[in-house]
Amino acid sequence: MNAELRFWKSVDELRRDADDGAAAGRDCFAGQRARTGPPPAVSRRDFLTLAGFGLAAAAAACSRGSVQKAIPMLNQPEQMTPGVASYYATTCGGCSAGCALLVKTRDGRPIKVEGNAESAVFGGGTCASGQATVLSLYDDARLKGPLWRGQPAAWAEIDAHVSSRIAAAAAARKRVVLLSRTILGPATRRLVREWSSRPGFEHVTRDAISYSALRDATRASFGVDGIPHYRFAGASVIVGIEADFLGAWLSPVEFTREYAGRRRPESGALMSRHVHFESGLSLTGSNADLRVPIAPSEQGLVALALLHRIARRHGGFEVPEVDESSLDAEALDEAAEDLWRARGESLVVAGAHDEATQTIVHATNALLGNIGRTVDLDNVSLQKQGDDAAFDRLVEDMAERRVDVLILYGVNPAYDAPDADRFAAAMARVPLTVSLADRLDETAARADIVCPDHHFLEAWGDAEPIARHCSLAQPTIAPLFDTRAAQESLLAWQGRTPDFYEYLRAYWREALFPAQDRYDSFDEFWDHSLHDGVFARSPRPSNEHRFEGDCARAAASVLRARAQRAAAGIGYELHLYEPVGVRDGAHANNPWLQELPDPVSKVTWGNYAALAPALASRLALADGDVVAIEAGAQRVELPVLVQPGQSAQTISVALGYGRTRAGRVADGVGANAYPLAQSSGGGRRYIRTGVRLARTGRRDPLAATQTHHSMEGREIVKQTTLASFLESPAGGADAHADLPNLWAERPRGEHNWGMAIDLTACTGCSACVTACQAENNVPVVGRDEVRRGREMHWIRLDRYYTGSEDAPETLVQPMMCQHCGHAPCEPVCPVLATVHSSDGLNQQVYNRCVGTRYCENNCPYKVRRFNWFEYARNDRFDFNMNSPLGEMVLNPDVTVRSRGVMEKCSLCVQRIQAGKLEASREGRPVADGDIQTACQQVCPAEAIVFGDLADPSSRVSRLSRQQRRYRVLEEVGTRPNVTYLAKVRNA
Amino acid sequence: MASAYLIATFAEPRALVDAVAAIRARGFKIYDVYAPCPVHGLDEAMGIRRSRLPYVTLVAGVLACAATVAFEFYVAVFDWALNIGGKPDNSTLAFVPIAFEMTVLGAGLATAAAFLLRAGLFPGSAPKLAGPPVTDDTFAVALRWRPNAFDTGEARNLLIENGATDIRQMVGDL
Amino acid sequence: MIRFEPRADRSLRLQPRPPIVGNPALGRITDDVARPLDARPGLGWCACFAAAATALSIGVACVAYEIATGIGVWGLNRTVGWAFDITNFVFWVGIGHAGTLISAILLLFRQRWRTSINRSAEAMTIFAVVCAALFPLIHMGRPWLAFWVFPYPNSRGSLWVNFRSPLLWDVFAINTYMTISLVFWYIGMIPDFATLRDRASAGLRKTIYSIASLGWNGSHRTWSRYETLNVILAGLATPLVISVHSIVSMDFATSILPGWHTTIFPPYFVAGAVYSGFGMVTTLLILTRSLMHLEAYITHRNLDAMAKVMLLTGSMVGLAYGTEFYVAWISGNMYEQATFIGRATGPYAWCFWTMVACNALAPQVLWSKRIRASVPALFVFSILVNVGMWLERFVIIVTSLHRSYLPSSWVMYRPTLIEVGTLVGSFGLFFSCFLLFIRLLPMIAMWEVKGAASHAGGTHG
Amino acid sequence: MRAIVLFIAAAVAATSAGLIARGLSRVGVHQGYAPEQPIAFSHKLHAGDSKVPCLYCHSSARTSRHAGIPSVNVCMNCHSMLTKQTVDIERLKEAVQRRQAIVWTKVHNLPDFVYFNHSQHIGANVACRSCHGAVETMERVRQEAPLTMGWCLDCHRTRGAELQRSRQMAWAHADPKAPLPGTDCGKCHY
Repeated sequence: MNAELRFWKSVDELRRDADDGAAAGRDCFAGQRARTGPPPAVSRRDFLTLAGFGLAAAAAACSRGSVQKAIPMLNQPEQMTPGVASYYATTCGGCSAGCALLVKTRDGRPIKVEGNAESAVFGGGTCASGQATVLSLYDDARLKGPLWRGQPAAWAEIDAHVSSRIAAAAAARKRVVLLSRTILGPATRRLVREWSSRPGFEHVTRDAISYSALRDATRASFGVDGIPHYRFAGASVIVGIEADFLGAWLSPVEFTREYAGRRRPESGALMSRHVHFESGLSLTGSNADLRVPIAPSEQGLVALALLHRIARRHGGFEVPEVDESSLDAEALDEAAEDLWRARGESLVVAGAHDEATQTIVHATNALLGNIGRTVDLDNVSLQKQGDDAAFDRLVEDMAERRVDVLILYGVNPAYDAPDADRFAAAMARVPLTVSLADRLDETAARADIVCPDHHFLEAWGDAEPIARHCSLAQPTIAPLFDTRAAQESLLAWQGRTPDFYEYLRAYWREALFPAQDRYDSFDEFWDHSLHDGVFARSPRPSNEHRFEGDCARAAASVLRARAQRAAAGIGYELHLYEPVGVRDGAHANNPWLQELPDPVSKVTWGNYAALAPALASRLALADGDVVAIEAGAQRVELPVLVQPGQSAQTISVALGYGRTRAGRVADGVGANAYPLAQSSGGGRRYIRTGVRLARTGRRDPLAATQTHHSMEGREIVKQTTLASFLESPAGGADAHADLPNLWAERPRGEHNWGMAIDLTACTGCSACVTACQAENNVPVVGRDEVRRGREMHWIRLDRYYTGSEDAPETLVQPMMCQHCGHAPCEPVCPVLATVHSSDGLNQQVYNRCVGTRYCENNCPYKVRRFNWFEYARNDRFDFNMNSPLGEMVLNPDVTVRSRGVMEKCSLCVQRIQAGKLEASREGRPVADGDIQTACQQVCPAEAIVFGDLADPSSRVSRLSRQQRRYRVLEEVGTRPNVTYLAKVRNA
Repeated sequence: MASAYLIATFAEPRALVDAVAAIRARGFKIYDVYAPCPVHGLDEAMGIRRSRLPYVTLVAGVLACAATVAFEFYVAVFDWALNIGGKPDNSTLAFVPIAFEMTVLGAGLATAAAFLLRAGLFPGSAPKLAGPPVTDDTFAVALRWRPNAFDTGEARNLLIENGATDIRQMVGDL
Repeated sequence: MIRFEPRADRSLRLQPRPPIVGNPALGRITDDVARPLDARPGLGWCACFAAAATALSIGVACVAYEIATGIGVWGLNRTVGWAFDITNFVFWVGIGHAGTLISAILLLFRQRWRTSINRSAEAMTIFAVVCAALFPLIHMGRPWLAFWVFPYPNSRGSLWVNFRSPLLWDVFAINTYMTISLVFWYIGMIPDFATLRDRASAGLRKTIYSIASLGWNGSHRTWSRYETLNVILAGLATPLVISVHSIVSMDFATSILPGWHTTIFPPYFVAGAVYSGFGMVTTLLILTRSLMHLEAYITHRNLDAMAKVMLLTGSMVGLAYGTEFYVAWISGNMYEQATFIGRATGPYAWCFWTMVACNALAPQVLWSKRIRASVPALFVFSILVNVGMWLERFVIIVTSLHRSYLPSSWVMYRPTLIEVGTLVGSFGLFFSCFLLFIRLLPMIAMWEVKGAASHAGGTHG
Repeated sequence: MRAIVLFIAAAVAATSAGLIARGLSRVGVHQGYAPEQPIAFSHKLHAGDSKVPCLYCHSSARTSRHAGIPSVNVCMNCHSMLTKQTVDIERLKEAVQRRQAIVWTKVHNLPDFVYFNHSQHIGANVACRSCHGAVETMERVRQEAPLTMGWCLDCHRTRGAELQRSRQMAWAHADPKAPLPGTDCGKCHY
């Protein structure tokens, strides 16, 4: 191994390294992956000697192992010191939320992304997918350069060809269409506007998962073009209708942050109340104080029933009576009552892809006086500008040969359009199709020319996810491959200088620089914006928005749909949703996300058909039985998951799986459910009625990280209601007065690191799992190994159901090494591979471990993870650690564990050591908050707090003195350093 | 130098014992008795003192035990007192099992070694046989003859009276 | 005063000289025991050995594959860190115990019926301990670093080993047990080697036997020390054998796992060990006596005595099972209770009930003299004992592990073929060793049998 | 006679055992390793005779875990001005022209499971020579220290104690009997 780093002296060298596979990898990045044992050769040699080969062998053993080389840079850039991390502010391209990021780079390689605390909207948190984007940068499936009819080609000739074809088309008054995903960057938006302003040029926007119903409803109701910016921070009562706003809906990080901010029991009456109506058990639903399962077809009905109640209280607003026989009237009354009591600081959100329903919800919010307070229509969200109607027209025109040139930017309709085949067929009828995709995906594979775009970490750019909240994106690494920013391609084909950096600066100079008065020179402004990453202009003051939507018509259409549903009669309902991990499927080839357990079902690697327990037992189906879901002409085969809380007649299926051309990780994982969606009335509907279910007789066991769902009456997650908490805050906490110590306390060191986790704040979003994986080089083990119960995650989210199967309460508990003061794992290790540090850490010394697994057996929390195989550079585990490119993401400060050793949460000891080092360099004590663990830093809900328990004034000490505090399995006498704060429900 | 022996063989252990007793009663010195198996009562008849092996066992055991305990304390308390599950450095009870095992091991090996040394049993050492069958089915008494030691004739008669099946003289060393 | 003159005995030779007559009873013993060693192996033996060797090679293959690829080829997971490996370990250690018990404890109690079987019992002990010692080694994630468990001086700045770890106790216990048993066994064979040496005609065998017999010449002075030594070794082996299985049981007893954390484990394990050990001895002896035609030595008396021991220890084991449940119930510890309810009703209940049937109920039939007298019945029973005792260890280890404190980590464990193959291999190793032993070494302690015979009343031994 | 044979046998066994042990204790220890370098750079000349401070070339040792090998531009800082020419300097300049990095052979190799941070030690005023020996006297750099864990710990126990004391005076609220943070496994192994 090469312990010294090698630095590429130029981008070209780096490109070459990245290209010519393993060899380059070994030189270039081996230093990044320390091993726990001596390199195999050496260890085998030592072993033989020690196995008694006597003098000769012993002598041989004294000869040297492999000679190690060190290659310094030819010219070392000023700002870069080998081995020292630097951070760059940029904007996340993971989804359309456009969170502001800080990217940690080591020796020129981005290795970790964090939230950018500068951003008032997103804060320091991120989501799981955001964390994983850094791995997508090192995805082997990415194109290494432009392709022309599948063959590598030079940019110049491609540009020449495309420009000429475009010119020709323009001359011939033919149509040149740019089909793109929602464009978040204002600069790019202007670029595209310039592009499509010319005659014959068009721009059609389309999102993998449509939100146009919400847009249309907003336009119709308030005359505002955009998606309302929901402000959960202002909402003390939240009613959700099938909107997974903590999981995947619009801007989960922002919403989680604001939502959790109102879930602090200590604030008493200020703690928000959350009622949720949904069919499948979503992350958001699992957090609701009151969750009501409904059939997907009832979304509109629920909205209408709510509006009806609100309107009755409000008066002067006519809403037709509805037949509520199928609904839970009591829950509706309760929700309405709460909403009404919290007029002006309540919020109703609906995920329905149905304009009528959204209109009704808008009306409800309007009646409640939430407009301008929790529903911001003046600084709207600019995400999800997709226009389904326009897209349908486009496909029509393509089929009719009315489109001459089609440029695809950030879209993959051949995979995620409900009628993908139709699109593919139409695509074949377009004379020239150019894709800007970063890989040869389902659509790009059908394109004549592929001009790969940069990964967002390689590119310049900006974003304005919410009106007037701008952020910049800057390259954190020189492009790994011969790719080109999409914007530059567009510029080139307009015959302009392909330099997006200059374009971006120009835009900011003209559009944003004048909008501020802090800096008087643009360069100053630019540098500061670049440094901070965000530039937020003061939001527009909220002005009057009258609701002028047509509620009656909406109600009518809801009732019509209801009638149709009733007419359809038998058959199940289907509910398609965007999962938390791979989201709309764009991230599917990311092993971290594939292995991320679904926050609720805990299933990894693929989607499934979620059935209600009652239904499953009626059909005699169990987890893993493969069923065929037939909707219209479409048929999809999926394994069954028996999901408590699932609405009785509904099947929930996640989108985003079943990729066929995403890369070796994602291809063939799960089944593609997009075809099951229907496009009706110019909009996508992700629900279906009259769905048939057929058993196939096959079995496909799910890869779930948790297979037992009851707490068995054990006090593992403590829970109470707000009312009872407020009257006796201590609750049961004092029951666990400190247990007597069998032995004299050992002298303690300078620190005593510990953690406090607020179970009320934690939503279970699982971002911490991915963050930990990225920070600590946790390997991906794949579907089979997860099935065998061998996932390696250092932190997991235990999820328990309590109450009835049909409407369970869900409890979530982040569980990682508790760093017990009296750790049961330590005395049993024969070789002292796990011992206690002077500052309260339970240390695992990989290179001393011989792998008896006794510690794992004796750990009551079962948080220890064993390296059953060599997970790095092993073709059995063909994930990121098996490719020189994927290895670039590894954290050089953390050992890559070799086969046969135990590992577990170290409380990010590398961060602790770094923090202590920095403090001592500056000759000061470590201050509270200096050191953050990866899981703490990523948590958008700020549920995890790490710190020094030896310092009574530290935040963690204060929290672990709180009345909600308790320690898991305290009665076993392990004396954990991790404290939990009991879950409080506002019920 | 080679010396001469008078060897009487017996088929019956009891006869052997009687003969040995009788001969010693007459003041003859028994050089040794050879048997395919331990013969009870012969110790008394020959007047062999109790073996001192048990003392070896005791001493070795005590030493081994002491050494082990000392080492365990040195390692766990003095050399590097690590915090292992918050347990005290001197977890005496935990040291007992190994101390015990080492005691047994030390005592056992020492005793066996002492026996082999004392009995002069080494790999490759040639056996001095009073006659092949003594390891199979016969018992033998050996009297060593030195000038003026005793009257051979008398010894012969005595042995024959006591049921010796055969009497030979042998020159060599046993 | 008479001078000794050689002429005198020349005159002796004139008299008719009676031939040297030994004790026919003792001679027969020698012949009976030594005959098989000279004879060519019988068909039965060859068949058995072929089978054993095959099993052994399967095991070798499995272990090689496992060490080359990783423990992952076993069915273990994040929750169940031990299963077949440690089950086999405890099982084999247990088997070993009967040998020591027969050779040492019964020697101390002067049980003469043991003389004909103690040699093979000791051999069995050693082979069993070899099999046992194999598993802690191969169950390690990095077996090539196994030597780290020994406290040897190193360059790591006084980083020794953890004397608090029961696994380390195991290391010392097993090694001591192995060594002492070997010494005891070898010392016991020295006189018999001498006998064989003196029977053998010049040649390789004679040389081997003469080296092995260390120049033994049957001197009674040596015999008398020899007996003292045997008593001492027996006296050491007796507490040793008890300590060994107590320590093995402490691997579990000192943990905090419900179902493991129990103070009755040491006695319970020792009883179980003796029970299983005697089961295995019975199996082997019944096989050998028919294979090597030693019915005259391995008599019904032996079998009957062993059956009685099994009846006793089996009942003790049964009592322990009961006690465990009672303690779990009275402890009021919900985790403990859950574990034991899980054992009796959970997914592995069938293992549990088979175990109860084989270990607690089956021995009760031994109250009947007729069954004790029937060799086939005893053979079947002894097999049951082995099965039951293996399952006991499996139940203790796996049912306690797979559902412990946090239900979120509850999982199932399923063995892989590799694990099964390794188990088969350990049996192969054991039987190969044993079959070689009965071919190459005196499997009955001739000197002891002779001693017993001559003592019991001369020729009619 | 027999005794003598035994004695000799025992002696032979003992010595060979001792030799084997000695051999084994050397496994993986490369004290005294002094490999050939692509350019015969003389530390004696630079650090010794012309007294260039270590940290001038190995500047990142001050701020980074790696002392780092100076990039060629650092060499050229002086050599562009110096007129003296040797074969090696030629090769150096050639490398610069050919824009091709120089492949040095590492002398001090720690196993990859050990985290060592130069800046941390510089910060604690550990002199370079205390680990690297008198480099300024070496024509070709040689590994002076054994670089074994025991060797590290010796210093961590003594120097660590001093540091600890001084720091405690400053602010720490640690028990004086507390173990030294410097001897925690997690100090270097993670």
